[in-house]
Amino acid sequence: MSQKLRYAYYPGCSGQGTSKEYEQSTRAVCEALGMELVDIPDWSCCGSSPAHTVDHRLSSALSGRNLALAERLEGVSAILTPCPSCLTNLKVSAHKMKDPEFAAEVNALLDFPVRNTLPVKSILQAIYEDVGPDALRPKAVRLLTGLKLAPYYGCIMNRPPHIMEFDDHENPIAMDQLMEAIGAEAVTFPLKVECCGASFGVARRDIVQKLSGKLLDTAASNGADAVVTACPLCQMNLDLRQDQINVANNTSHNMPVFYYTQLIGLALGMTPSQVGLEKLEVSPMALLESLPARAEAQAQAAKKPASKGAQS
Amino acid sequence: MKIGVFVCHCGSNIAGTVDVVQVAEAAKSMPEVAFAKDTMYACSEPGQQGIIDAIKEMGLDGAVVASCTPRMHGSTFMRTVARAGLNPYMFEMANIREHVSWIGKDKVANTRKAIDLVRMAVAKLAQNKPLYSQSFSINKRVMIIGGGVAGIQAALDCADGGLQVVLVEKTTTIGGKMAKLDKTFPTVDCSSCILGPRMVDVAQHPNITLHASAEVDEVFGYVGNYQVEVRKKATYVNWKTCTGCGACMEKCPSKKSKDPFNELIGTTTAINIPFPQAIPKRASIDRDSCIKFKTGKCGICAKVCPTKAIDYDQQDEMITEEVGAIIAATGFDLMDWHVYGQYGAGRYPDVITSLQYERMLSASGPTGGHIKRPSDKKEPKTIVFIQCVGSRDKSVGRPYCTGFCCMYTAKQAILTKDHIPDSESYVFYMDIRAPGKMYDEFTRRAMEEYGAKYIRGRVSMVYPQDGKMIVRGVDTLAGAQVEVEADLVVLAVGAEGAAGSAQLAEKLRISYDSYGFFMEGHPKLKPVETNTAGVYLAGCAQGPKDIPSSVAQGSAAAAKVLSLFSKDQLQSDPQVSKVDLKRCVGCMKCAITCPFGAIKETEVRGEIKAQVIETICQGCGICTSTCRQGAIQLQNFTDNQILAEVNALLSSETEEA
Amino acid sequence: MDKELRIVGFLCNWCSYGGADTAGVGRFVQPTDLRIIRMPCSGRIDPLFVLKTLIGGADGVLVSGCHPRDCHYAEGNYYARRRLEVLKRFLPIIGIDPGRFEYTWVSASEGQRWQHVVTSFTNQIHALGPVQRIGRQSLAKACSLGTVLEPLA
Amino acid sequence: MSLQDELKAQIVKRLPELDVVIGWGQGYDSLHRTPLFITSEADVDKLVFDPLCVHNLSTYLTRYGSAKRIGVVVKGCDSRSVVELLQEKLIHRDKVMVFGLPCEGVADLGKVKRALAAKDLDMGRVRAASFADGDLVVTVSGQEIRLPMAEVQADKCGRCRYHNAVIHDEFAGQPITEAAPDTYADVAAFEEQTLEERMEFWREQMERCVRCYACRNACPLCVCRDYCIGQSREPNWVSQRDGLEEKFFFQMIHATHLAGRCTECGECERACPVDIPLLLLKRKLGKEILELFDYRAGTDPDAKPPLLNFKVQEDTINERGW
Repeated sequence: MSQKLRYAYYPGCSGQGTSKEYEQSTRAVCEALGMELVDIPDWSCCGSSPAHTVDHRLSSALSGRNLALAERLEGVSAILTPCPSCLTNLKVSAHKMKDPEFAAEVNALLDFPVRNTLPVKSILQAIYEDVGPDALRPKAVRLLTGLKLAPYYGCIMNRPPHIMEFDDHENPIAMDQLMEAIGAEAVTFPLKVECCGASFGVARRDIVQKLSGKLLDTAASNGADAVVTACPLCQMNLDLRQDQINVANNTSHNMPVFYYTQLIGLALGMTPSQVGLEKLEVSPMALLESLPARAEAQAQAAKKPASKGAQS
Repeated sequence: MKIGVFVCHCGSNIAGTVDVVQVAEAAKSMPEVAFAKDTMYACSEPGQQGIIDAIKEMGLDGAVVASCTPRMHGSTFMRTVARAGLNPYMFEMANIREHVSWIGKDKVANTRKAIDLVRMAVAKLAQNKPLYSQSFSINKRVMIIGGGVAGIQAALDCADGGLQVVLVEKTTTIGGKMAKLDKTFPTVDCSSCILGPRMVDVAQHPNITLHASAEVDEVFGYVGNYQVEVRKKATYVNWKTCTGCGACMEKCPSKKSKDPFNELIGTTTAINIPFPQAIPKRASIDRDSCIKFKTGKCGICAKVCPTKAIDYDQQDEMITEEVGAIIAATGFDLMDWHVYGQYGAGRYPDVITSLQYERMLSASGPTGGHIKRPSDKKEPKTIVFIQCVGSRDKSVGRPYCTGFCCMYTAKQAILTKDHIPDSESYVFYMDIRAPGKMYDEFTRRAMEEYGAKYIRGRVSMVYPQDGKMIVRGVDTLAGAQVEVEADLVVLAVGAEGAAGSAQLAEKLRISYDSYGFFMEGHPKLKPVETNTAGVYLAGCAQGPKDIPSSVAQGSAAAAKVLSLFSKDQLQSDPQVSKVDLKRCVGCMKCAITCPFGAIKETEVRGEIKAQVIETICQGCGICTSTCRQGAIQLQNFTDNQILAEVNALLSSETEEA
Repeated sequence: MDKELRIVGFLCNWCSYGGADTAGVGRFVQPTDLRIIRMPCSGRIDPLFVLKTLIGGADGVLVSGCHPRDCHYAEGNYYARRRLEVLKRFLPIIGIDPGRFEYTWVSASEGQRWQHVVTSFTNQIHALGPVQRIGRQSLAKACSLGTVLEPLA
Repeated sequence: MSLQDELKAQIVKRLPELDVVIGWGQGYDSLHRTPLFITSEADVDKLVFDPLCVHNLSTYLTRYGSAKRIGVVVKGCDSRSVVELLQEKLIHRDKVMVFGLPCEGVADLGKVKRALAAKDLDMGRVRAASFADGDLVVTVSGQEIRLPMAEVQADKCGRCRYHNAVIHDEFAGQPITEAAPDTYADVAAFEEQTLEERMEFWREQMERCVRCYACRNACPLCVCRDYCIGQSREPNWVSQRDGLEEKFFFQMIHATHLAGRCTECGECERACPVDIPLLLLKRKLGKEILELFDYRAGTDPDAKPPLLNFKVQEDTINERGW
């Protein structure tokens, strides 16, 4: 990587509150990986989630304002955001503004127009494409060997595919490969892009309990110790509401739900508090402490001749 | 020149919106026109007789008929003119129906337009010259490409009709997709029991030469006289001495070779005969898995072969077959269903294709006719069939209906119940398409007698959980989401033109669509012809169809060839290019652009000149527009003829301001 | 509709001429300006036919052939596409609006598409108005100067 | 050894293998050169090479039939015509021997004439001409006038990418390394006019045309000669009437027949007795073909010319259609 990685950074509102640990670990990891994040000055709400259900033009203007601000930054190659909701809104606006007529309507609402010159990407996409698992692997000073993870991308990170233009929209693998690069194991997790119930958290808690419960059930039945996510809403539903889910579904999950940036941070040698692990509702500390022993056991098992075992 | 103009009323079809009398009147003052008249129905018997009488009485030497499209009655009137003693090419048509009267109601504008079109036709006719066909003899042999059921039928019909037949098959045995099927709908009779005897007939027919493990490399020539270069691919077994005893298969140590005949659900030996009824029953070696080829050591088959037929040094062999007609019956392949990420894109072993399932059902298949799911070889109890995987789905670029999947899915549901009486089958479908004799009754039986549960709706996702495949879909009739815990999922994958059909189409100079299906000459009236004379289609190569339709098309194509060969000589179309030797500078650019190889280099008094092979020339005129000297002119569409039309039109004024 | 303008179509016999027939059979009403010249193939169309027609006073020229990959003669429309694209880009240097010449692909089954093509092209030519002719205007100019010239054919 | 002497030595050496070598010789006055047809060693002495050698001698290559072996002396621009003729199989490599030269640019006698006229001098009265320090030095009406080459050089030389012969059997002198970019600025400038202005421009130009066909006869690629469709009745593309439309259409024939072949040597324009800027039409085609097909005629004898070729899916041509 000869050239400097420099991006416009759109933090999004969750990172200021409910997902502070995502924000914190994202910044720490990016810095460690040599990715310079330049905050978009005076950034404002992207419009997520309700704006576009009211008015497409105004919704695009909300995102458009941030796009236009980012375009004025010097030497940045893309606009990055950790949050899939923000990503969707920014990308949809940019996409719709490829239509000159629509762009003119939106630009009329803005102080200065969107030129649509910078690509919008998730932090995940930037780490995966601009750094990559191969470059990440040698940087890991503490491998998370023995940690079995269900990689959960959420429903909007990769969809609709013609707008998001990243990874396979049915079976994404970017996070799987990054987790494997830091020694963890990504278990088969068929519900990678299923809905967690997201914004029904307040209005229809029963739906969240059903959908998120299913995610936890499937993760557990596929042998995962923990879930790793890239979305503040997914993380909140699975982590914060895990007790509610257990009560409603008569289950007893005790499954930590990480942000992938937290795990990369740990692998890069950061302390638990540097990546905000204490903010997680389901504490991962016991699991993480058990890792060295698991790694040892795994190494022992590998020495023995391959044992028979049905693997579906 | 004395030209006659005949303006047709076509009842009120033309006369309703064109003043045909005025058109005829205007024609009288056009250059070279000696006679002009309107006529009620030019194409009717009295109409044609009127033209003939006028030509004879007035001593006309050319006729313009202003009526419908020349694509409709051009040849009719050419025959009329010929009956009057003129050369049929001393005739032009002005299309004042499809291009005038039917597309506008303004009679003044229409009449003006009709007059212009007549003026152009007259001007062109004044440049026409008599053209004469040539007779050429034909080679009454036919090549059939593809040895599936359609090709077999065509081969047998042609051979029974007394023709010499060359059957070229890509794989090492004929039989095609039908040979892979267990049973056939709607009779549920054994596929190989009805196909097998036909395959044997092919092998034994004195008029049929079979080239298996062979592909068409290049095609030269034209109707009646094709030269087809066939590549006989090396099998590393001398088929003249191989007896098909199978000793080599018994001893071959490489037993984990891919088995394409069994759709990769089983394995076979590196040297193998694909199935017991194969025709020709000859062994061949799969180079990629043969230990001898991979490591240089082994050679067991050579040791055990009683007739010493193994030949590791065998090379591809090129042979040239001369034939007068070609039937393309290359069939279909399943589309690549891995684009369906929601069905696992191939990640889940227990999601299989219908053709794989068919091999599982077959008693001669890799599981001996027992249904076993690939992951753990257990017998599945709940089987979900998903229809329209790659059919009627624009999102994967497959808007068309494959047509036979509804029927075979019903058949597979029935057979499943026969094999595993305590099993449950679910069929997710969009619509049941079962037109045909006993077809709808058959799907009803699957539901009513065999208890297959039909759910109308698409499947959104298939994923594994606790040893089951969870199939999530929608029941649009109940308006509910459904989830089925299945042991095995069978996808009814849609058909596309067989691999390599586009390349073959280009060699045959026929059109094909973006799915690899060959284009017929006319969707209704020429279903087995192509736009290339002497090339015919049969079976799924033309579009997906079931066995009865494939067989019918095989017979239809054979009938076309038999009728083509019923004459000893064919007449060439005289609308071919002609070289003016003194203008030609021998640059041969015409030959570069000719799509048919119809132009060759010749030497006239030490200078290179172009020469048109008239029987190969198809009359496109690309050469004419390539030649800067105007030295090569497409007859009946010469520069002067087209310029005459342009000049006639430009010299007439548009409407008065 | 304005005064009719002179629009000439060069159509391949197998696809577009058939498509125009299909439009007729379907009674798809079209403007009356267009006059069609039937060619065996779009590959037969020498760009000089188009230039001759435009310089000779046609207000618009429309060429239509089989869709790429569908040429009855396999390759004719591929050659046509290159020749006609070069021609279209050449026209501005001699002062002819490239919008006076279009080439497109219509199959024998696309009657409705043909109607659409004819209608849009005719509208496009009417928007451009009558063509300026290198010969005619100079004749007018010469006449205005009192020069006696033989009238043009 | 001077470049001219080196060239002469090469011709002397190869002449025994050849029926004729075409070079330049002294013309009817000191400013004009004329094609020289060398058949004996004695003729070699008459050979001249300097910036007044404007003719593209490859024009003569197609006039000898296929039996003769011909040598031809070419500048960079001329050599592209040889390549094009070879590519089109209008001449054969084993029958042609190419004596290649480096060329820094030739003089445009039209510019010389105007430059002298500006000083009230008549080019017809030039008695001596030579080159020194990048100037054309002429003696006219008793005065010595220095005209900087930069001012009287042909336009094509200022944008020349091919100073050295691109094909040769012998090469005299040292290759020139620099090459100018050709941005087709002349075409762009012309097209800043309105369509009406452009048509009016050609109207004025073509009115002067006398249909002498000098443009065609000077063109190395116009090989139809007696069978040019501009003069024939079969096919009868254009009548022999002396009208503007006919004159203009003849130029359309010439231009379109050179599409994808023209090497922009400019001989048509140079040969025109009434100074019609014919090269502009050809340059427009050259520009479009370069943009569409990334192709420059006369640079690769084995290339397949773009208009005799196609791609099933063209990269640069949109599927037009409404």
